[in-house]
Amino acid sequence: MMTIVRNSWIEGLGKGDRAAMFLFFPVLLVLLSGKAAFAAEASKIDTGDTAWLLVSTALVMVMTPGLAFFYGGMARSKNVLNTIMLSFIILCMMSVQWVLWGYTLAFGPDVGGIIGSLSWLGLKGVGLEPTEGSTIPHQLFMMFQGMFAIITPALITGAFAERIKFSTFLVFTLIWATLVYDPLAHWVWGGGWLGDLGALDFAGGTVVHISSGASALIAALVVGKRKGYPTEPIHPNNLPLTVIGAALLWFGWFGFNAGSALAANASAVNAFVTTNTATGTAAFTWTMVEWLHRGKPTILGAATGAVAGLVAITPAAGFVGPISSIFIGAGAGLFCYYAVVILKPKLGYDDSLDVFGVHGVGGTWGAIATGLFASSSIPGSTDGLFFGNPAQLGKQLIAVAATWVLACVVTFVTLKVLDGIMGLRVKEEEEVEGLDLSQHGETGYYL
Amino acid sequence: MMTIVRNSWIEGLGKGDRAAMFLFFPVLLVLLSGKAAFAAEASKIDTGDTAWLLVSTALVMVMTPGLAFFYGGMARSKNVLNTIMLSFIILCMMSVQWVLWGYTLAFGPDVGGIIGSLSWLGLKGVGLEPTEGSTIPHQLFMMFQGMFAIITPALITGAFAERIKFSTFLVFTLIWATLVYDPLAHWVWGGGWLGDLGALDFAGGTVVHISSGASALIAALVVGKRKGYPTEPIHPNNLPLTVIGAALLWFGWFGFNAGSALAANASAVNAFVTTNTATGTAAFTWTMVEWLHRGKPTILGAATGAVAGLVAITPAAGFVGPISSIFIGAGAGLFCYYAVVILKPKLGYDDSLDVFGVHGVGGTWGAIATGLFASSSIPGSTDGLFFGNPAQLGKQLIAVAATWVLACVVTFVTLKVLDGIMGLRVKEEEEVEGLDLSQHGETGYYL
Amino acid sequence: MMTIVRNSWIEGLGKGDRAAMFLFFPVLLVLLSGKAAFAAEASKIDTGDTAWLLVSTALVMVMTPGLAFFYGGMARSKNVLNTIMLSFIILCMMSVQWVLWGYTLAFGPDVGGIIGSLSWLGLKGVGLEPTEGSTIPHQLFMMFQGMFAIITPALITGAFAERIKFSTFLVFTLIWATLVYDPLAHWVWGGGWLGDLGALDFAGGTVVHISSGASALIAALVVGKRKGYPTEPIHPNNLPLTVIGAALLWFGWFGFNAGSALAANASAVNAFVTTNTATGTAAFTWTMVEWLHRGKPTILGAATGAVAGLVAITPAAGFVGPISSIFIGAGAGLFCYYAVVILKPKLGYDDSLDVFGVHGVGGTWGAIATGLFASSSIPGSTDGLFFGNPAQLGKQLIAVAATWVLACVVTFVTLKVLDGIMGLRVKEEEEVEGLDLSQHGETGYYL
Amino acid sequence: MKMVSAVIKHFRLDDVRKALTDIGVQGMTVTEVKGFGRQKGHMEVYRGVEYEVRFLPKVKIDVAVPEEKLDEVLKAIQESARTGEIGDGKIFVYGLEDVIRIRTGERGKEAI
Amino acid sequence: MKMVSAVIKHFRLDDVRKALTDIGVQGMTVTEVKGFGRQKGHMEVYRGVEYEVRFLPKVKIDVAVPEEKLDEVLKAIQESARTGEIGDGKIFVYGLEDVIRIRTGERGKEAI
Amino acid sequence: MKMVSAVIKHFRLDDVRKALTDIGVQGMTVTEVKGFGRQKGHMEVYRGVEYEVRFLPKVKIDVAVPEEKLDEVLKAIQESARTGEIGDGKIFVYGLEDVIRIRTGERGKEAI
Ligand SMILES: Nc1ncnc2c1ncn2[C@@H]1O[C@H](COP(=O)(O)OP(=O)(O)O)[C@@H](O)[C@H]1O
Ligand SMILES: Nc1ncnc2c1ncn2[C@@H]1O[C@H](COP(=O)(O)OP(=O)(O)O)[C@@H](O)[C@H]1O
Ligand SMILES: Nc1ncnc2c1ncn2[C@@H]1O[C@H](COP(=O)(O)OP(=O)(O)O)[C@@H](O)[C@H]1O
Repeated sequence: MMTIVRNSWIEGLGKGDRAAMFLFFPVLLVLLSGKAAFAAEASKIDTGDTAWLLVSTALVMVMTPGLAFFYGGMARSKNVLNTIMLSFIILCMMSVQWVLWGYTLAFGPDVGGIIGSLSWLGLKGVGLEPTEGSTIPHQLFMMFQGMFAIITPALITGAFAERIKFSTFLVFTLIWATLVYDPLAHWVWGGGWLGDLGALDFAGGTVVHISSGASALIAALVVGKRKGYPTEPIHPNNLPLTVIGAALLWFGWFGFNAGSALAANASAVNAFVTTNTATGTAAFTWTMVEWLHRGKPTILGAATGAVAGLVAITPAAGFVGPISSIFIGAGAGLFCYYAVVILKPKLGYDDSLDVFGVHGVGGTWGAIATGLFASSSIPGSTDGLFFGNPAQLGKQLIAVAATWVLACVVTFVTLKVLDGIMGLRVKEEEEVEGLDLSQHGETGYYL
Repeated sequence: MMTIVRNSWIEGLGKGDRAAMFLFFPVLLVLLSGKAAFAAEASKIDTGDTAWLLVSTALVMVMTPGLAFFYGGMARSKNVLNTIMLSFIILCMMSVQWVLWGYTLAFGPDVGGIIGSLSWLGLKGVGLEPTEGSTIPHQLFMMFQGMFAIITPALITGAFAERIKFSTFLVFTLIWATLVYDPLAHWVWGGGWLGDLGALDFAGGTVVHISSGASALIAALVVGKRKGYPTEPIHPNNLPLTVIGAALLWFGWFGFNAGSALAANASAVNAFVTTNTATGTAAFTWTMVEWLHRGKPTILGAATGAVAGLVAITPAAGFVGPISSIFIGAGAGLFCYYAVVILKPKLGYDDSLDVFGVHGVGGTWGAIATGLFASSSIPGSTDGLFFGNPAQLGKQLIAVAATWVLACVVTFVTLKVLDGIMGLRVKEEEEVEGLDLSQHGETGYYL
Repeated sequence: MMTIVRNSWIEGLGKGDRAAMFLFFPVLLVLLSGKAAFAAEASKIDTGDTAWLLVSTALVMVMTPGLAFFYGGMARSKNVLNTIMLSFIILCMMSVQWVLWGYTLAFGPDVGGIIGSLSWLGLKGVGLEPTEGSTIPHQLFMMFQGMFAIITPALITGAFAERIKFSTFLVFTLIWATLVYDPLAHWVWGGGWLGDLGALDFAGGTVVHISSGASALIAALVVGKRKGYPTEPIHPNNLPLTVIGAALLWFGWFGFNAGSALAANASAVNAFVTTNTATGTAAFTWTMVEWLHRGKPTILGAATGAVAGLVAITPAAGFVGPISSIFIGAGAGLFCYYAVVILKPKLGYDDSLDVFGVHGVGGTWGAIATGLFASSSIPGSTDGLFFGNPAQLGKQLIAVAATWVLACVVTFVTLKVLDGIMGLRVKEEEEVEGLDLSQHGETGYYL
Repeated sequence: MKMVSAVIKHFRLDDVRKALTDIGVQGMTVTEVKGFGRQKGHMEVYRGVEYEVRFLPKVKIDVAVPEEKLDEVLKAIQESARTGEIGDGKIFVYGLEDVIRIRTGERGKEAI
Repeated sequence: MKMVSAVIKHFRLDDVRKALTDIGVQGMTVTEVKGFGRQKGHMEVYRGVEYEVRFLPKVKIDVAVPEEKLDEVLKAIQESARTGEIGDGKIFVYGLEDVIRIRTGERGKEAI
Repeated sequence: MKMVSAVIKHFRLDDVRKALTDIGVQGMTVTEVKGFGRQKGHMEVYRGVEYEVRFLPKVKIDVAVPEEKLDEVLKAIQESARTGEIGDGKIFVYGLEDVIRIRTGERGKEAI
């Protein structure tokens, strides 16, 4: 239903790209009438849990600019602003999408295990009192989840950076968020079939990382290579900026993972410890492997390895112990290094900033590793294969497969349709000139 | 009284600028005798609320460097350090002023609804136990408020950046903080007449944004245009740095607005949600308007729009619902865009980094919008015009007007006096050479 | 015992530097068998305290990248990445060391007041329930302390930046962390003799700052001067990056100091207030002194002064009042300025980024000042000299002396041994070319 | 043909460009350079260490001109770049043996 | 000996370098420059203020060549730098009176 | 008059400047350039992709000198810039037809 409505919109706007982005403004008018219901009394709120979730939400928010800098520093100088902008505008746009219709699709009352109903459209009925069994205001849960919905499409932007047409990208993101992210979040966390099945995903290995990593692979293939790739040298323009981004990601990820306990409790602490340990291990592993394999340890390698570790521990953070997290981190360093450094050149696609290699591969490894290392000795966890429960691994594999299929199919169809209607890439001379000037009329540095 | 003392000081120091800054050191001597009273027992502290306020205070602190980078990236390369320094030194200097005399003027026992008494000079009597009705230590409230007192004068620096004389700027800031900020904070939050009147200002629309925005306009007019403005092109030197600043501002603003609930409660959550929603909307609106109006969506536009949204939602954050915050954000995007892009060139003043256009206009819109959209369905709020209470709009207008008058008058007089005594601007050749070298003997980049 | 094992390892690896870093991987195998014990129930956790410590831990984590940027911006362009990498790789490596053996050495069951036993190797027995008398999970305390163990060796890197051989540096760091940091943390906080003695160190003046500052002095002397120092001009490559680092340090230090209360209580608030006040004062003092002494106030001075203030207030934060913190901050500004600007050129060693001048001198001053200004009117504190208890000063001096001796001796011996085995410095042509290229094969900027 | 190469102060660039286009010059090439000369440098202070920076940022404009336009161009540059203070810079004139427009292959005067 | 100095578009640099090394040129020196010419600049917009940026980033290649190689070099550059659009750039040829290799002190042709 | 243009290694700049001022040279202009020559470049590795960076950072010094000082200047540069390793750089000498000091309008030798 929603797709049809949207497509007719796009057809009408095809010629005037500038206007294409006003897609969701009319929805506002509909919502003006139905005013949101707020409960004045905030019963059963735990201030400590609420404090932690408020902070966690802010921490996850800062990951999106962090990602913008991580990616931006790796682009060429002429594309630094555009690369940053792709994430930044998603932060802005998705902040509104989530409030208007994203949250209800993902977490609204379940419809057949597949999607949330529209009854919480515009946060109608999403109040300030905690929901049943929770110790934090419902809107805080909504906002915390909103930050996940923001960063996930931003992750994909690394795949088509340095060549995507800005207007098309905005439309793609809205569609992707609505047709991939929102249902997937529902399947896993919103009362949908994957959660019911018992697949474990503590903080978004499938929902966030596999979904974005798989979509990135498809996007890289459909959008095509950057002009000059891989013959022209493509130097990162500002590696200190990339490290700033990696640092903000690491910092914010404590909110992402430990915040996913939804309380300031033992589970949060466990997630915090495993997150830091896996990340350190992965970054160190990547650096050492690189040193052995290529002769030099690089800071881009360390930063990339850290992100790979963060990704891989995400689904497992609250389900495995610290020593297990060392193995998960080491695996992330190894597998993602292999994917980025050895596999990508062999296969020849141009995933500009290695979203597939890091998030697709790291997320898949993490989801599987959760099925291996999960231990019921951690509060709120069950056992995985290594602790005697092979069934869990099966559930994890189903979740992985379902995510891959949904993400790949919808991304492929959406991009193909948009290619026909709006075009996916900037013109060749715009790509040569750089997207900062051609898309935004700005120049990154006048130093 | 204090003004007279200060002026005679300044006369004596007029020739020796270096010494001019030691203004408040003597005060220390006075304070050494009266040792602050600390209560050993911390009764009725709520650890969750305290945790949240500790974090919020840190978050508001990081906004001032955030602002430094936001502004610094927009300056020309030769002025990048000076522009950053203006905010950074305020962070240092005001951290001391607030402890010594700022807090008691703003929040000390009320004197006639106008100012706080001096009885809490040097934090005498400001202890570690919560005050009546509060769940956090009194000193924590003091520190949280202190961060507001720090960022407010820093906001103004955008108006006279790239030409202000450093020594004069320091003196101006101390006077402004004491004669504008401290009384104003008292009027609204410290037991003064505007609070009594019932004017709503959740987190500082009047106290912080109108006061700085109005003063910025006056300062831009009194200090005069930069050499070459508007004929010479003035390119931002480092837009990624500006986005880093915007990201830190957005991040820190969660502490600013949601921390203003002074507890980890429903009101904080409401403020958090409206802050993020209004900001996303404003940034997105600005970008789209720019796209339609000028042909290209810019990242500087997105970042500026985000700040405009943050400003506008500040007074309203805990009083309006999420859907209302979309309208407030959209208004901020529109009105501030208009002020910065259309009004400023028409009127011809040189507000270097658009403090008036963003904080003056955005703050005024936010204060009025609070009177429109406030809804008693939010805990701790009352109704505004759209919810049947037109009187609230009147109170908001009185607060706006009072703030404008106080800020403009004191800023004008102070700058005129300082111009006579110390001079406001660097010499023309220093301006041409750049303030980094002429004022600080440093160069921003050797890349 | 551990040293011998390590040295034999190093001999075997001396020729193949790449492999030298795998030092601690074998330990993993040992640990795989003994699985960590986790308690499912989390009794007596206070959610507010836990929330605050979770946040504090994240804040301390972000200080290490902050330090990387603070240092990185001061290096020359050709060494910017290497300088950042030194801190970043420590963050990665020490995240693992701490979990494996660092924590048990520092905080494991006391052995003779000197060191922790190995019974908590690999976090065995370090669970998710609070320990006796604590309100936060044991693992959270472990992680919070881990962040201190990470940043401390990172501080030292400023002393030998721009010339250290990367492989040797990694080995040195592991040894230093194990033989200096871990015992010292035990002495002061882990149940060791300095804590028993009653020496006060709220958040690490001795453990963190004196230890790193003293070691830095030794390292600067042993490693020797950079080629061209002090005749060739050495310009910071990116001062805005340095200020980004200083801002993150200031921000994160709230977790460092106020988090050291281990609860969201009055002591945390006191530490927060004194931290901010001392820092502002120190930065302002440094800038003013510089202005008087050299004719211009610099932003590098303000940033350095801020760090000096943060260092000096660290041991005192929870033991002194706000007015005392002004004196401590002013002292930090003065003494560190003197050490960096006047003493260093006189003595002629090349402590590249002034670790000794800032952390050694500032930390020593702070530890002594704690003995002067501590006041029992602050919850959890005792009196210092100025409040009638001269004995406290004596204890502080013992702690200072012990720290200096341990740090200097072990650092000296370690560096000398490593010099013989692996070599401390890069080759001269590598130093000329820059460490980014020679050690990492990367270039910082392509702007 | 001659190549006129002028090292000037940064903030005069726009005026010089205008002066040149006013007399019909259609192209020029600009390079960021550092100049060392009679004009004294400035001091930079980093943590108390002072460096004299003797190389000052300047900008170099290269303009290829046909012989007959040389004097007019020299005059235009001199007048527009001049502030009367030390460090205004210098103009160097070289012989230019050939010019080729890459796009068209034109050579000599027409290619300028 | 001649000095050939070509101002070209950035993204042609690699091709030009290859073309030159293919015909045996062993050295060259490259400078980042900004060019002003017939090629129109672009607009930049900052908070609604539009600037026309007329100076476009170009790259200058300087190659010292012995007389006898001049034509070959000119041809190689022209062909490899050409896109056929305005702004492809120009080649300037100067007389070169001497060349010295610093390392060895060789002079003239051998030093190239 | 001659224009002496030397491409040298970065870290020799200070020594060359001193050598030149020692023999009475009062001005020079310095440009950051990238050199390609016999000196081999270095490898850069980004996420496992290796690039050979053949253009090495060098610095170019331009000094206008009166004929009679030419040899002295060449010698000073050669000696101070030399490390004896490949990549030490080259000195190019051009004829300089005129020099003008912008501030005073002086021309020729006096303007140097
Ligand atoms: N002999 C020279 N060779 C090359 N460039 C020179 C020479 N002398 C001066 N310059 C350039 O001219 C600039 C201005 O020279 P300077 O002596 O400072 O002032 P003025 O030209 O007004 O006497 C210098 O910064 C330098 O770039
Ligand atoms: N008279 C000139 N002197 C020096 N450089 C010039 C001159 N004319 C053009 N150039 C350089 O050549 C470049 C290309 O010139 P342009 O007129 O844009 O295109 P085309 O060479 O294709 O006609 C310019 O950007 C500028 O750098
Ligand atoms: N034919 C040339 N034309 C222009 N510049 C050259 C030429 N040959 C060399 N250079 C410059 O001289 C530098 C040093 O040359 P190179 O061959 O590496 O070493 P050497 O001069 O010691 O033989 C190069 O980096 C380049 O900048």
